[in-house]
Amino acid sequence: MSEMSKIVKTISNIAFPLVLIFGLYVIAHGHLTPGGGFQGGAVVASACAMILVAYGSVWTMKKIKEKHLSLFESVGAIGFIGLAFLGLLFGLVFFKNFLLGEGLIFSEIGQGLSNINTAGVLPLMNFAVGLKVIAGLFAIILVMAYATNKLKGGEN
Amino acid sequence: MMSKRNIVGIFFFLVIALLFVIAALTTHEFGHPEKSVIPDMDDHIIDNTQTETGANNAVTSVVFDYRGFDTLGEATVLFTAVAGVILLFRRLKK
Amino acid sequence: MDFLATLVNHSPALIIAVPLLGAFLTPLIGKINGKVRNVFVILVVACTSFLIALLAYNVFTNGALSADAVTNNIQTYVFGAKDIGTPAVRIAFEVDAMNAFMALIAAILPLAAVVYSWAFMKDETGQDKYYTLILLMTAGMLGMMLTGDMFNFFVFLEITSIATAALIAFRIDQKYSVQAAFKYIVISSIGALFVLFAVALFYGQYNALNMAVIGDSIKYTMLDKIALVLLIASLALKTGIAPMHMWLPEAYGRAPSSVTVVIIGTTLGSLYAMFRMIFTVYGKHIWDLGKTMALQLPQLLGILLVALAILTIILGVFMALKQSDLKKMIGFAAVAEIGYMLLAVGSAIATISLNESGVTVMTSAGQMALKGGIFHVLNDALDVGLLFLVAGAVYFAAKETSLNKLGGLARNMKYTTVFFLIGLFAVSGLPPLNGFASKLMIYESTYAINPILSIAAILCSILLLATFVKVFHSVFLGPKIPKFSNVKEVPKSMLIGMAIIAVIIIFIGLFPNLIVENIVKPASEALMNYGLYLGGI
Amino acid sequence: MLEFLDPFLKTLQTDSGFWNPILWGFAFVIIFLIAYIIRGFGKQAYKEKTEQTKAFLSGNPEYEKEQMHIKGSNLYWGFMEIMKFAYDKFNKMHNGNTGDYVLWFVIILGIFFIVLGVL
Amino acid sequence: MIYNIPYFAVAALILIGLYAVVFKRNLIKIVIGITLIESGVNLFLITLGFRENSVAPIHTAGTTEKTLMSLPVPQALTLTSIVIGVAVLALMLSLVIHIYRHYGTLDVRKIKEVDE
Repeated sequence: MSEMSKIVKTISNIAFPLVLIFGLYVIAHGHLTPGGGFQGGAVVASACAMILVAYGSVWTMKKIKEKHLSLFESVGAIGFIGLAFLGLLFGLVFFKNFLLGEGLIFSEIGQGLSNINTAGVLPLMNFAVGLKVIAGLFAIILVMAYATNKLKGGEN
Repeated sequence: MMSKRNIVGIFFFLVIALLFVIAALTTHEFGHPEKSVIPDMDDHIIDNTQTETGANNAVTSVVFDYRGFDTLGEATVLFTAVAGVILLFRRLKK
Repeated sequence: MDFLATLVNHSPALIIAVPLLGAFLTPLIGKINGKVRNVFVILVVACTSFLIALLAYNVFTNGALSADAVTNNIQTYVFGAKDIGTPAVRIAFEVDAMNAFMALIAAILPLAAVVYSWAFMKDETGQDKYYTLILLMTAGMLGMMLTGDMFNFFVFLEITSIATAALIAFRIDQKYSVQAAFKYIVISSIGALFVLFAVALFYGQYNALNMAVIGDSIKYTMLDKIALVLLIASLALKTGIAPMHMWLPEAYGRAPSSVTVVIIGTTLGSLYAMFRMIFTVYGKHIWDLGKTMALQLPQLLGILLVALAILTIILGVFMALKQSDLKKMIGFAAVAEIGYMLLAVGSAIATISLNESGVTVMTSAGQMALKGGIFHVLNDALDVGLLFLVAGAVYFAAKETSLNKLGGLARNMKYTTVFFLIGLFAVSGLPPLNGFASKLMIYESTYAINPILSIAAILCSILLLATFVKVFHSVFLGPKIPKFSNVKEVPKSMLIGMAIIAVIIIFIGLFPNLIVENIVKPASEALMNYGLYLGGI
Repeated sequence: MLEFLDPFLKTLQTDSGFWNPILWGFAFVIIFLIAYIIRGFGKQAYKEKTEQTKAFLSGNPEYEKEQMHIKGSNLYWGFMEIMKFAYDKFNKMHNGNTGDYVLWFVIILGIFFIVLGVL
Repeated sequence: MIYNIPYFAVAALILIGLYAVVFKRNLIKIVIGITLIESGVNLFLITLGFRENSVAPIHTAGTTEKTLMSLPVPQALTLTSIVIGVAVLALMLSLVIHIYRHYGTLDVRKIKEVDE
């Protein structure tokens, strides 16, 4: 799709960091408040989609290629399954929540309105899934927008 | 005009509609699931989510700890979709 | 506790996790080099097959490798905790002989596929994503075959569907493959959504998602009847049982052959899931006739399944005889083969009845039919897989799959011709290959149950032979056609991929009793005594 | 010493018979030998590369290779003709319409519901 | 009876989606029908987990052991199912784009194989 007017670009420039911060907040507090990796990742991906709509797919494709995004997604997925494998290593069961009560990071038991340093590997998994969802959804949107743009241009 | 296909289709759609209506009528009352719950999985989760997983958010504890393997599959589904879309819009020439 | 026992204890999780990790790593490794990536993928699949072999050996021998993990031929694995508490909140894998049997099938096919792909996909672009999706298909198929959790089964079903649809459309410059992929994704997503609806019905009633727990506490209320209907119909849709089979020949025929071999495994996974739902989740009401059932559920169900099976066999064979495209023809033959399995198992279900002493039993003919059907699952996977690999070799060499244009390829492609002959003998049930043994069991038992079924099955098997004789004549025999005068034998890796399956076919054909006694009989017994599975959790 | 072969040599027993590929192979070899001996009694006057090996199409010249090869769709033509009544229905079933495929699913769902749920 | 109105909404959504898949001829409408079925199933899952006058299943300072919470498992299942639906939708739409490139139409009756 082609790029839009200057007003849209300016507004999206202003709104982009706010949406980004909110999405990262949702990811980071997934184990305390409503939300989590998927939801926050969807929020951030929608911010990236807003930039895509404002600036056009050609410009965005110049800035970032979809192969880099898929590499990011692979990293996120490897982090997620790697945490599960670490559970197999340390907790002797696949998907064991091995950080809980170990005295390391995120090791506290959540009680009442508790702080972020709880719930063992859950926040880490939230971050991994968040990275994965951001990269994945943005890659899907970017590739499809670019392809439809080429289709409208008539060159297959 | 009603072709034979449409008549047959409408008839069996009525049968399926009957199926779903019976399902809707015989499901437990909306808002009162306790009646028909035999092993109470959810109350166990709500009571023990803080002690077992340390998370205050029971949904997150289900998504990432109790049923974390489903979430792995879910992430895999998204990964699969991205790989498939990129495969479909690839360049054919080397 | 030594290393091997630990490996066996964790093998149910590793069988799924290793291909997934390999799939996530493949795009990174593909950055290095193509050859490195291919070797890596083959290693990953080989590791998976090795783990499956360990698990199956441990299950069939009831704990020869790690005794503490297995109790009466069932190995359970709980994710995230040592044991599944009460209530069963966590996801558990419960591997009995039937799961292990299906997993063995799923161990053979992807290995042959990836070895075959090395040369078959050499000139294509996007090989990183291709191998990634192959590994994801393998993981999803194995998950479908091993899982003991309803919702988890749905998730793996969707993984398999999406990866398969993306791979069917691999040749995006051919319009037929794209439209076949679209039909496949529509059909499979609808089937999966109805499966999810049935799972939600179970959850709303029993507040459980574990198959064993649901099967233990099932009461066969109206909602359970509806869930049974939805499960059987949608899984039959996914399996490609007539008259819902039309997507299958298009999907099989238009996908690259190395992909089709794996799609066969996923289809059989759906078939396995249907058997599991009927025999285990609804086992109480299939087997406890005397107490609960006013109307005889097994007879109704068996008659329905047998009717569908006969329709499937006839439609598949007749349409296969008519086709003019090689791969679509083999696809219709695959439909007919699925019909044979369903015929055997449906007639086995229909023979469940009360004997004079008031105990529910399956007659000996029914047990033989069940054994034959389960044995035929293995044979069908191998035979049709080999035929599709041969068809892919023909396409690779001649760039043509239309039976009206091909001819005289046997003069240049000797090994391929030999492999095709092996597949022909096996799939049409000629002695001495494996298809004959299973079809013999099916014919005998169905003849004892109802002669008409057996006669129809035998006649359709003869037509199947005629179909493949037509293929053999019009592709491999005949004079040397100038257009194909300079085709060459396919590269080594494709021959190795075909040889892997052919050797297993010949082995099973020469020693059928070995397989039936050691693998098939435990699997059928695992289906029949549902109590062990329900007691596993 | 060879007892490890025992599971390999067991015979597959079915209800009304048995199936053993090894025995079948022996029988096949014997029958093949008999057939080969009978073939030896055949006509001795056959010579390679003489007129009697040429194709004789009632004096007409021989066709080219493409025409001599029978195309796949020409095989079983009579069977197709006899079964035309069935093939017409089948071809109507196999129109590539996605909606029809899903409609067949709906029909099967309804039939299963009528038989299993209502009855 | 009056309590089961949400389930009737579920049935209506699924039937409308199935109707769109079977009787509509535009591929985009077929895709919309599948997403309708999927949202119906998700609605069914999420309605199964609702308890009357309950709060979200999150332990905060205000909640005690007595606080009635809605069931957490259906919400997790619905989350998974939604993400799966997004993936299926993305793949289906990209396939529709390719079909339009090849056939030049979205009429489902023309999207078929003609065996030569």
